Amino acid sequence: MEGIEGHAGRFTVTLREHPRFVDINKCIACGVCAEKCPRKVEDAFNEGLNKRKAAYVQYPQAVPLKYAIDADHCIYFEKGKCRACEKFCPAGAIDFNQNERIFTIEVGSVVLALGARHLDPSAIEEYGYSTFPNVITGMQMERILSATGPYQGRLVRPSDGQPPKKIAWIQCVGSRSTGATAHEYCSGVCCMYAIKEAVIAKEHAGRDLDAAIFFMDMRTHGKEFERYYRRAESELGVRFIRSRVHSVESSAPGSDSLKVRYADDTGAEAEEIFDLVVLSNGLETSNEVRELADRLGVAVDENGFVKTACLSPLETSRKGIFVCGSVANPADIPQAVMEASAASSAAARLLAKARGSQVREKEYPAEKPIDPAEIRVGVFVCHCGINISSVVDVTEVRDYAKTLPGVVYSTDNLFSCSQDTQQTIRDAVTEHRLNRVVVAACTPRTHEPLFQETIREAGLNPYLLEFANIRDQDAWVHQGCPEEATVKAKDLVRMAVSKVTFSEPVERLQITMHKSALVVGGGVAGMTAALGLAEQGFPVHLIERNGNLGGNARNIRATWKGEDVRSYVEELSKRVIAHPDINVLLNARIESVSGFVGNFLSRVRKGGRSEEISHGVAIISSGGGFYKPEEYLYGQHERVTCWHELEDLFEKEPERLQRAEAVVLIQCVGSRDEDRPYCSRLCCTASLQQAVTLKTRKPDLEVYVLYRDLRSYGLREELYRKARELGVIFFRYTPENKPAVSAYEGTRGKLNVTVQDHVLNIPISLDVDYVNLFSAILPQTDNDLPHLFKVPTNTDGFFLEAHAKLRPVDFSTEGVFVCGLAHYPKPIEESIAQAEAASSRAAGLLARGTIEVEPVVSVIDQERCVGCGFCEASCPFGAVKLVAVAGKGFRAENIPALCKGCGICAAGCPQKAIDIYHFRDNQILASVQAGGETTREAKASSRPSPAARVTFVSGYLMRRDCMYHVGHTWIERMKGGRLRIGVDDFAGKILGPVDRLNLPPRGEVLRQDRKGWSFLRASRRAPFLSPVTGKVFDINLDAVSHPENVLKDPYGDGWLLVVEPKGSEAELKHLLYGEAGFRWMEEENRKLLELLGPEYERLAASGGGAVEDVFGIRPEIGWETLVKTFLRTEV
Amino acid sequence: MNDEFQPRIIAFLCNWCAYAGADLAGVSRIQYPPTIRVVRILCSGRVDPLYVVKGLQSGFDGVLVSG
Amino acid sequence: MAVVRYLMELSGIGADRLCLRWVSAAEGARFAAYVQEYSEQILRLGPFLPDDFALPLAAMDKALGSPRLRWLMGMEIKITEKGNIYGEKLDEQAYRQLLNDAAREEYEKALVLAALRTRPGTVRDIALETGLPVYTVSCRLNELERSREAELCGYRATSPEFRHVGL
Amino acid sequence: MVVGGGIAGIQASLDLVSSGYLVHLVEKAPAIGGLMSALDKTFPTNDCAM
Repeated sequence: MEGIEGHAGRFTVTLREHPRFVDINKCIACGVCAEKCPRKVEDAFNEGLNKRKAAYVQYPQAVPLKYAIDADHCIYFEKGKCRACEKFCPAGAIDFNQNERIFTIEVGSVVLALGARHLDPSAIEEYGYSTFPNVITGMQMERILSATGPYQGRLVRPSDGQPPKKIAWIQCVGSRSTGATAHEYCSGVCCMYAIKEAVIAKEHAGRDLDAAIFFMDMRTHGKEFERYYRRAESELGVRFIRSRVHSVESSAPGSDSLKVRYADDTGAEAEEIFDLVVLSNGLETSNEVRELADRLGVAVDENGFVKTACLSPLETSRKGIFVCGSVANPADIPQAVMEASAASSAAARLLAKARGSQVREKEYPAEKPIDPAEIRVGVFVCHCGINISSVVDVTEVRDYAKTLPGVVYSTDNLFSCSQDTQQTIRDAVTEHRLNRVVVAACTPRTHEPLFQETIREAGLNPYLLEFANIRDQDAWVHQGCPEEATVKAKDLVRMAVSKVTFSEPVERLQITMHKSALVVGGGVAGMTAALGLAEQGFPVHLIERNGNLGGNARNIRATWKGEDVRSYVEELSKRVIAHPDINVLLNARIESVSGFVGNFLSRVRKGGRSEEISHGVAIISSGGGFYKPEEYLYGQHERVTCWHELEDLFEKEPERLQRAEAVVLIQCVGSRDEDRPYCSRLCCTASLQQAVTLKTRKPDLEVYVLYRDLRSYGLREELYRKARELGVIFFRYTPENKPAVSAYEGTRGKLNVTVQDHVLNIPISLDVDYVNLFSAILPQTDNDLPHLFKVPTNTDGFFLEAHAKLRPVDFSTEGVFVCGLAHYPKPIEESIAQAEAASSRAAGLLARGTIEVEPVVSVIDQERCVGCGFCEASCPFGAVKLVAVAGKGFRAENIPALCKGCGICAAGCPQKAIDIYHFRDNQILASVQAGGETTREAKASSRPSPAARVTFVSGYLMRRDCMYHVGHTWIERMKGGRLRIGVDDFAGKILGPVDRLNLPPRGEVLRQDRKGWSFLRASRRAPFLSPVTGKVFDINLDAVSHPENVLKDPYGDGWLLVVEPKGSEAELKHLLYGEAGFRWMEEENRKLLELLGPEYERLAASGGGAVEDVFGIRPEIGWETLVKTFLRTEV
Repeated sequence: MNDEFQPRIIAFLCNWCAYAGADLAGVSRIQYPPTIRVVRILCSGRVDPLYVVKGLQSGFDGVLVSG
Repeated sequence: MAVVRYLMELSGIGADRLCLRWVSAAEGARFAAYVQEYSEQILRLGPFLPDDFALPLAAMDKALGSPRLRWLMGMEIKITEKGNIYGEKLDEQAYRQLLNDAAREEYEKALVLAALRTRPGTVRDIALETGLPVYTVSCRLNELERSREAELCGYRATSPEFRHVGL
Repeated sequence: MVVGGGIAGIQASLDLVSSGYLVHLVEKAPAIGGLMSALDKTFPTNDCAM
């Protein structure tokens, strides 16, 4: 950007376009030019960790993915020969006679998003960045950890390629210090990226990696940051050492590891050896940015950041030019995204009249009809860098997918969600005529819309897609067992394929937008959002609970830059009330909200009567309150105040300030503890501001600040320096021993505060006139907005946005947005920026005439429906109604727009007449069936086959799963607790063939160990003992007519009785089971051989079979003895 | 692979609550046994009693319904 | 789900094969803990062999699909809160009992029918096959006869034999 | 016109387009993405920055 002329609304900008020497339309990014190029250059993208060629692309997933030639290092430009790339380029895309182009463009407004650059730490010699290879910057560590980095994501040291065991992070490198190239401000992001890198490094290298972070104040002030910090410290064992590192040297001559020397809390000298040292270098603006700002006439502050006012954080000194991101103040990604949306709202307001004049609608190719019979599934398995492939064997899953029915194409990609892979997917769909797609990658909740859009651009209906979540719910959570994770991945892919075969094309629903907005909460955030939308031409209804506008901002005097807030709030309220398109409703509360994005209907009660408001979008800015502390005598002593109460007191009675000699300000009251484990973020800045104003108004007043971590992040560090210069004294306390406040006499006199000094390590007692507490900021919980709008809140009670980074002001429910304290505690300038962002996101929806709604809704088969109305009763969204149908009485009918697709009606419908698009019964059942397939086969094959249940003991057939009674009967458990009884092989063999069985009649009651029934062989009788007590339920009539079965098949057809046991369970204990039964049988066999005499013993010993009919062969033994010894009964 | 019994559980997870919770467990790398096979549904109310029977018939050892 | 749990208990499958847990989107750790705990519980329970419970599962499938149960389940709100035209209402406990009884009857009917599907049998055979008491089997059988799902097909000695209609 | 193609520039352009304006995005490097594209993961959700 060379220069700019004109005024807001009509600028002409002159641009210089550097030549790329590659024709974008021809280049297919095949990489041959880079391969063939002889010249190696330091790769700035990888922070100089490796080399790239003069012909290069920044990174494999760059957007646009087109190569470029680096003119400063290309041999052709230096010596005029080579042109190797031109020879080998298959697409003929190299074009050396491209030259610089300078041209002008007419624009209405400009947004500067130039970002910031990482500070070069080589100027700080004590850290030895330029001398030691293993001292690297935060960005270099980032590249080492990245899968597209120089080492493909393997965590190794640059010097010798060995994995480090101990890594140190040194904070505030080039920030918060007055060194030569350093800056006084705090860069605001290094603490967080250091902790993240330590956590991710531990994940790469395993939990035993020793990660230590050397810091002064741990500034984790953002939403969920404090929890991340606590978890890194307590759960993952990252060491946090509060110290100031003064030098890094080589640990021993010639060794690659480094000795870090630092002074710890107590001031003692300490040192420690590390394999790798990471310098968390801060952010700064480059000189190019300063020159560009001059050319544009945009003012810059002393640190080189574009100067912005707190109360108009997006406007620069020149009207019509807006700013966002790190070029205005060092910001992390959520802050940058919020400010970007805000800047687009500010820019859009300027062009409201020209909306839509130069925009064309995106068309999609006609949808190819698919023939349901022919299933052609394409499976795309993702590595997600190393997130998946480090645990799941992706190639194995890909090859497995090929074997699944219906799958005609299966491949794997490094990053499926990257721009280039989207193109390969589109090509694959057309080339292989795919009509179904399965993506095995991350969670569908975030990436399904992306892939649906891709296949829609390839002419496929977006609902012919199914996701298998093998990252968040497989690779990431089963890192300890890779094989099991791979098996699970295969199962999930199989389930997805079986479900997608039943998918069918579903048409998107178009709904007209109601072009008006509802803003809930009239604080500064609410008013800013309302104005943001109204000035873009959309009518707004502003609902405020109290009687006046302004909210919490009314009791703030000034921003940290000293701008007067009170007058700003006054002026803002006037502008809101005066604006024709804003309908302000004071003392109003919301009673009910119904409808959906584009067609909300809210009932608002105001002064006794309630009115209905229909609106397209809603912005929640319900603000927050502060925690009324119980500790430190608050509420019991007149001089213990909270937040602004001290300033109000001094304003009302100035002489109190004159008389006061000392004041104490205590931080983190009720914040960062068990019940509120979050940082309220603005108390540090507010307390420093209060300390500075008190000191300037009364220089001899003693001001003490008691803090845990002083988090004056970003450019606010200046306040901390000013406070120290004015003589404010800071004490750091730890949650373990908090300061104690006690009153001398009564509730009006002086107070005493004792606190443990962190340097001297002794308790200090301070006599003070006032104690001011900075307590936690709480969300507004006495309204039931979460239920009304059906939007979630996080565990601390603040609203849970759709995504912390990518959609920080949206909710996952479409059409509802959040800004201000309701999202998370934040200073007023960030609330204003977030309100603008919310209005921009809302305007994005309102600008469109119609909106497409998820067509995953119920479908009702009116033939089967009988009009019972259960669905209407059970539907939480009122999305199904009973309507009169000619000739059929009442039938159910759904209202697609209201339907959320939850399916409660489908599950409850007695006639199974309702189904849900994309989640049909047959789809879900198929998925369940596929899920169990492998285990189902395994179980079927592993069922003990009947043969396995039988075994031979001393030649006699026995059943493993039966119990045995000493009277040689077997008992088998049957369903319903009944018992089947028969005679075992041994008894059959000793008695020989039997002529008649006389069994007890049905209903007879048998007693355990009493005679139950008997066998007859010719005239001899062999009575049997009943193994259990019970009533005879059934008799084997076939066996009675064919007694020979008993000998032939004692356990099968030869069963005798079925008994309903009447005895206690303990009775079964007397029976023999498993091994005990086998040993008993061997014993019985030994007794039999004794009876038979010596020659049989020899025969048996040689393993001969059991004798068939013992009595038949050796009648002399005697029927009675056989019956008595073995059946234990008297003849 | 060890032949000792690997339980297989079919899990019906509601997209807005349990499925999101499972993703959060993934994002925070909280490890749990690889026994569940997840079927994503839009609401736990969608689980028809027949799904539970189908799950047991399809070879799973347990059915988890989480909303 | 309560009915399913009741039937699982009744059929011997055991209610702890079904587990209901409530997790919010912010409770990742809790979800992992539940999976851990339930996996261990299933590990202790051992594998579930569907073939051993083929009959009860088929019976549950049919029972849960029966119009009687689906209507009863659907009318919960109507019975317990709205009441019929006379304003009579059942309290939760009474409704639960009514539902369980109906579920048991439907389950037993389905079990008998499933047993008959393999081969015709006398009341005693069916009792043997299904493990149900004889009296229950005969009650269900005549209900099945009234709904023309089972019919008399002959006599074996003195006891009547029944057949699944249409097989 | 949006000057600078980092995450902020991209988001601003997207929002402006969805509000119905033609956007010229000016970026000095051959590809957009800025610093964020070089990051491996982002706190606090550990999502991949890509």
